[in-house]
Amino acid sequence: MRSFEYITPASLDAALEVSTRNAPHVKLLAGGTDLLVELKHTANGPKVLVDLGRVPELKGIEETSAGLRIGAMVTHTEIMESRLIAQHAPAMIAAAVTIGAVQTRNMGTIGGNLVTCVPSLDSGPVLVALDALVTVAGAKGKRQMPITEFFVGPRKTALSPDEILVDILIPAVMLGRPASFRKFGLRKGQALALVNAAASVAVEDGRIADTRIALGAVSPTVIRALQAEAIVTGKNVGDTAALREAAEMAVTEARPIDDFRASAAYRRELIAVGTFRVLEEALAGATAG
Amino acid sequence: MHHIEVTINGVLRRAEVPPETTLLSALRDSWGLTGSKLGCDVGDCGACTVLVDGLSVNACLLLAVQADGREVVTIEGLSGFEYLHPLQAAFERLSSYQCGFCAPGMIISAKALLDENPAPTELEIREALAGNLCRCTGYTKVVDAITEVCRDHANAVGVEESA
Amino acid sequence: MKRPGRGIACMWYPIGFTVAANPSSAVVKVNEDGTATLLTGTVEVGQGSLTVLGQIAAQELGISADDVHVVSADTDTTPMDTGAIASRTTFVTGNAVRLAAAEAKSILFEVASEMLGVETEELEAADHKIRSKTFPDKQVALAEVAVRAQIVRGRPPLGSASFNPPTVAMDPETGQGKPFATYVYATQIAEVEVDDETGEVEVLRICAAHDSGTTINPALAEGQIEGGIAMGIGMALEEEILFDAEGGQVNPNLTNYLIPTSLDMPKIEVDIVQSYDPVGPFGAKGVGEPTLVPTMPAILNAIYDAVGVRIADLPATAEKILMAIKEKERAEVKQLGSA
Amino acid sequence: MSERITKEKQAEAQRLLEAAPATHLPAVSPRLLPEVPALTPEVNKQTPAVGQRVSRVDIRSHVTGATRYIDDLSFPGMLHCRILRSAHAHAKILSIDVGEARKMPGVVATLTGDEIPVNSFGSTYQDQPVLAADRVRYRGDGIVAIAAETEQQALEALAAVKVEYEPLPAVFDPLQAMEPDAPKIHRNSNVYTSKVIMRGDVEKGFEQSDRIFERRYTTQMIEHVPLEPFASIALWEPDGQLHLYSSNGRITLGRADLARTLGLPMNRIRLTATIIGGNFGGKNEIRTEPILALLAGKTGRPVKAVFTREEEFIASTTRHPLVMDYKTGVTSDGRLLARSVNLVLDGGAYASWSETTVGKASILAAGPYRIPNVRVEGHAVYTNKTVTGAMRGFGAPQVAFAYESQMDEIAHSLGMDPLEIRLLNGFEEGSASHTGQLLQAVALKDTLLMAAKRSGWMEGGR
Repeated sequence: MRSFEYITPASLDAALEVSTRNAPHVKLLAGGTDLLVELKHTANGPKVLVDLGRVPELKGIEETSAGLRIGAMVTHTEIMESRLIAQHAPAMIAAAVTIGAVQTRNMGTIGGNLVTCVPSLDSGPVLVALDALVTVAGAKGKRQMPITEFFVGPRKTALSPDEILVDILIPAVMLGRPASFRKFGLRKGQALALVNAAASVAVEDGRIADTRIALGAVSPTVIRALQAEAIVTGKNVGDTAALREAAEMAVTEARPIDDFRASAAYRRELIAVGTFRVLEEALAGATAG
Repeated sequence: MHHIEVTINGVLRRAEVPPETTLLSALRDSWGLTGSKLGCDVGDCGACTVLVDGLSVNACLLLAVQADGREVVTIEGLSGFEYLHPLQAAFERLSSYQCGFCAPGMIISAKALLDENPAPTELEIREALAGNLCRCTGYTKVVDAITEVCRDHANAVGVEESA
Repeated sequence: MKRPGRGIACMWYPIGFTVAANPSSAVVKVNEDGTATLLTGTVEVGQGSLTVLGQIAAQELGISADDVHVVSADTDTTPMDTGAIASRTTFVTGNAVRLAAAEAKSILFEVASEMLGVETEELEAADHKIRSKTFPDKQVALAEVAVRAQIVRGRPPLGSASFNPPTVAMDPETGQGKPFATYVYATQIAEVEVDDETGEVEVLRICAAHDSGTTINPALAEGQIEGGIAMGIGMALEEEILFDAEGGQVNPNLTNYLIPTSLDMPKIEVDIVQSYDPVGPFGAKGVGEPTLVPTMPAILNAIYDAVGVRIADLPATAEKILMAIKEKERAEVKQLGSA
Repeated sequence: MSERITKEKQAEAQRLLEAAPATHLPAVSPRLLPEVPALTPEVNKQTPAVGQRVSRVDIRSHVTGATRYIDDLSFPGMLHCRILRSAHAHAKILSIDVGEARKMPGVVATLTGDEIPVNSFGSTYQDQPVLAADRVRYRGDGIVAIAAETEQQALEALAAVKVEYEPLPAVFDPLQAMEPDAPKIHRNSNVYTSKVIMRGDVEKGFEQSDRIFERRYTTQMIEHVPLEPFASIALWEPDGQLHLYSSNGRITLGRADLARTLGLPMNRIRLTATIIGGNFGGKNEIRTEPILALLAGKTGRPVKAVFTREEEFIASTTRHPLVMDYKTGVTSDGRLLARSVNLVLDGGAYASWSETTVGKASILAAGPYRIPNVRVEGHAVYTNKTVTGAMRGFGAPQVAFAYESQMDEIAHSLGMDPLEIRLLNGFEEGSASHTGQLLQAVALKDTLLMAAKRSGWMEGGR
């Protein structure tokens, strides 16, 4: 690894100040599980590395009137062990346990995962299915946006160079909403996603009143399968044919690619299977509750 | 250069390191603790697994400066001249390892598991070891030994409670 | 839907190099206290060779494994060995060790013969003693003999020996000949579950029965078999070095070249079948390489049993399996249509 | 000092113990401590020694992290070496300029192929350069080695090396490489080693057969993935002896190769391997040793090189991919009458252990079955890919995949149980192998029956 200056700000303001001052030759260090790998393999590393590990504003999980707030520096392990998340958004745990291995989850953070913004990011689909909002802070203050707007493209987010991701909010209306997550990888342990799928449903009187379907690793960024959602919404809970139809529709909404891990054709098969299974599972959660 | 102070296996250690030094390099090169191994340098193999404030991490993906002021446990901290950690004793009884290169990281991962959960299921054991690759053993005798330790522990706790 | 299947595969595998000489040599020194030191030029690579070679020396001298210290892997201090290759260490180096220990033992027998008044042919070494085969009460501690050999008789009990497996050259036109001294045999049976909508395979159980001649150390033999099966599962289902159009590797790292993790390994049940090889040390053959040989076909045959497709191109990735299932379904539909 | 550490450790253990709830398993629980440390289990002390489940002699050092692998060794003044590898799969090297690299911070010495006394090695044919000097044949060929104060400095200096190439046509597919007009990698033909096994008359056997089964099987390139990357350290002892510490699984032949490449008498070379962190065939040849010896000689300092995980993939050997054409004739009651096998092994850019692999694959290809008529032909072919060499099984895993897949197909097709067809045709004590060897200690059917019994095969018909 090439050398750099290492700075450990103790507050969000200090972190913003130091990163603004050193932009664009600055990198923010969260969990480091992706960044350190990148720094080891690049010939032109950053001049300044800002470790966010001691910034209190980026930590913690808490319930507020607006919903469930998850600090950007919360690790995947903390998500898995959080009672609040288990109670209000357990699908996030289903996604977190599939990330890397114990060591990765102990170090890696949800904010880091989102900012890296690879198409296969495992935290993304469930957050999209739960209408999550993200807060970013910059020199000009804070702004909040839907997570779908935060994802711009492969390894590209809506963050400007002098901004920091502060937290993620699951809106109060989505708390406790039945949701599910599936990941298809090439191996059970430490799997990278070929396809990720998440769904959430609201069921009223045996009818599906609201649906979210989110897919990862099938397009430049995590997407919502809006037309598939439209097929499901309004149908009866037991309407398996509608789920099959939605699954086929989701395939047409995605733009999977061929790469060395899998062909686009195989990914399309997985999108259909994954969409069907997450819908089935979310509905099972809705009716069981 | 950064001055860092890290409590390693209960002993406060100091070093002057450039910021890009990983914790793994500091352990091996600055402090002579070569038990933690470099197998891939990118967090895939787990041969460098150590505990930082009780959590298992890949020491190749943590900067030494990040460990400043924290407590680190490495494989060298588990045993002494006169004692072995029960996990080590069980691995020894079953000859759980072959080439041995994955053993230090694997043992730390196993310890991290049992510290949290003294009665894991087999799936939980396998899940806890999924970040530690081994090419020799198929993990079979590793999982068997951990299972034995848990059984012995349960027996010991049971004896104590009934006493 | 997850569909169960099971498959069987067996194999044969030779011990040692193909015809070419692949000798090993060894030196065994019996110390004055009845312990021994073994010098071998082989290298421990994880397979457990040092432990097994120590056991062979101990067996020949009638002492225990802990009584033998093994020195290895140094061209200056250890004798010639062809090395850790071709599943040859137990068979070839083991024979050299046994012969070297026998030579040291013959010195001890000469001395013990005088001490006990028993002919050397009548003596055996067992349980840390040298004793009469016919009248076991006539015995003397091995340590006592070792001291006497060195201090009174001036003949330190030391042995050195070499071994090369017997082979016969192969006819260049027909390949007829005896390329190897011996072979081992094995069978594995795999049980799998295949998800017929995704092609994903879960290996649930592997039963492995392996012949290695006399097993010197069952625990280490099991370890080799378990590890070989892991490598076989990787080869069957997921491992592959991929190249781009310019001949560069696409996945030269453990992120994208996937070997089985603890979560990918099934329950493994090992049986060691005993046989006796007339040439091997104490009847032993070897165990290292053959362990993974039947794993791939056992799994692939189980996949066929589960979903009725044959993948003839390794690795059998979920994608290949699913595409084969789809192909088969299309063919079946077509057949129905034409019928 | 050691006493202090021990006390500190004990205090730490005590602290952890007190802090822990009753069910918590602390770092060192006195409750679970063996009363007498179990240095080695009792079994190690028993006679007879053979057949005992003796604990490994190295297991104590493995579980305490005390085992010293090569990368755990260091010596005063030690330098670190990194190697520049080819940017092309096949090219002439027109020029190598290390001038700028030598001026880079921390660089102490460089080495190129033309400085190596005998710049070739290989277990059967010495067709592989230690460092490529005039031609590269795959993307893993080393070209320049740099010794610097730190590994990072050596790495950065590699970027300053200028190599001019003239790209040559490359071939990556072994079947294409066998075509007469394929680019030639070493000699007039890319087929560099072949083997034939013939017994009986296969054509006649096929004529007599009720059913013929034919299929092509292919296998992939596999990496050994030892957890320990290949590592070596070279240093010159004060008495003038070259001492190499290396994770090399065959020290006797390693020393011979070193003596040959360096032009040194064998007694002036000492090769020490300590314990190797996994081999599986991938550490059976010299790799960086002669390079480090020469750099250590140039600088008068010990020099270490540890493969990165990437180098372990691209610059060590791998398992041969095979293309296998199987044709088998059987009677309608399942007896094998004839089998012909054609094997093509992708040898990669250099011969390495291909001859052995072709030989073993061919000898074993017809499977452990009594077949009166057999013909096997095997060829190893150069391609501009990663070198394939020794790996656990030497061709046997590939052919077993083919012959056992085909046996299964035959059984299903004839309506036989897959176990039954193997018992019907399998080798027995005294059977003649396909090379005419009378086999002894044949335990094939014992293993079939044992595995069947263990798995409940007979009861498990679905």
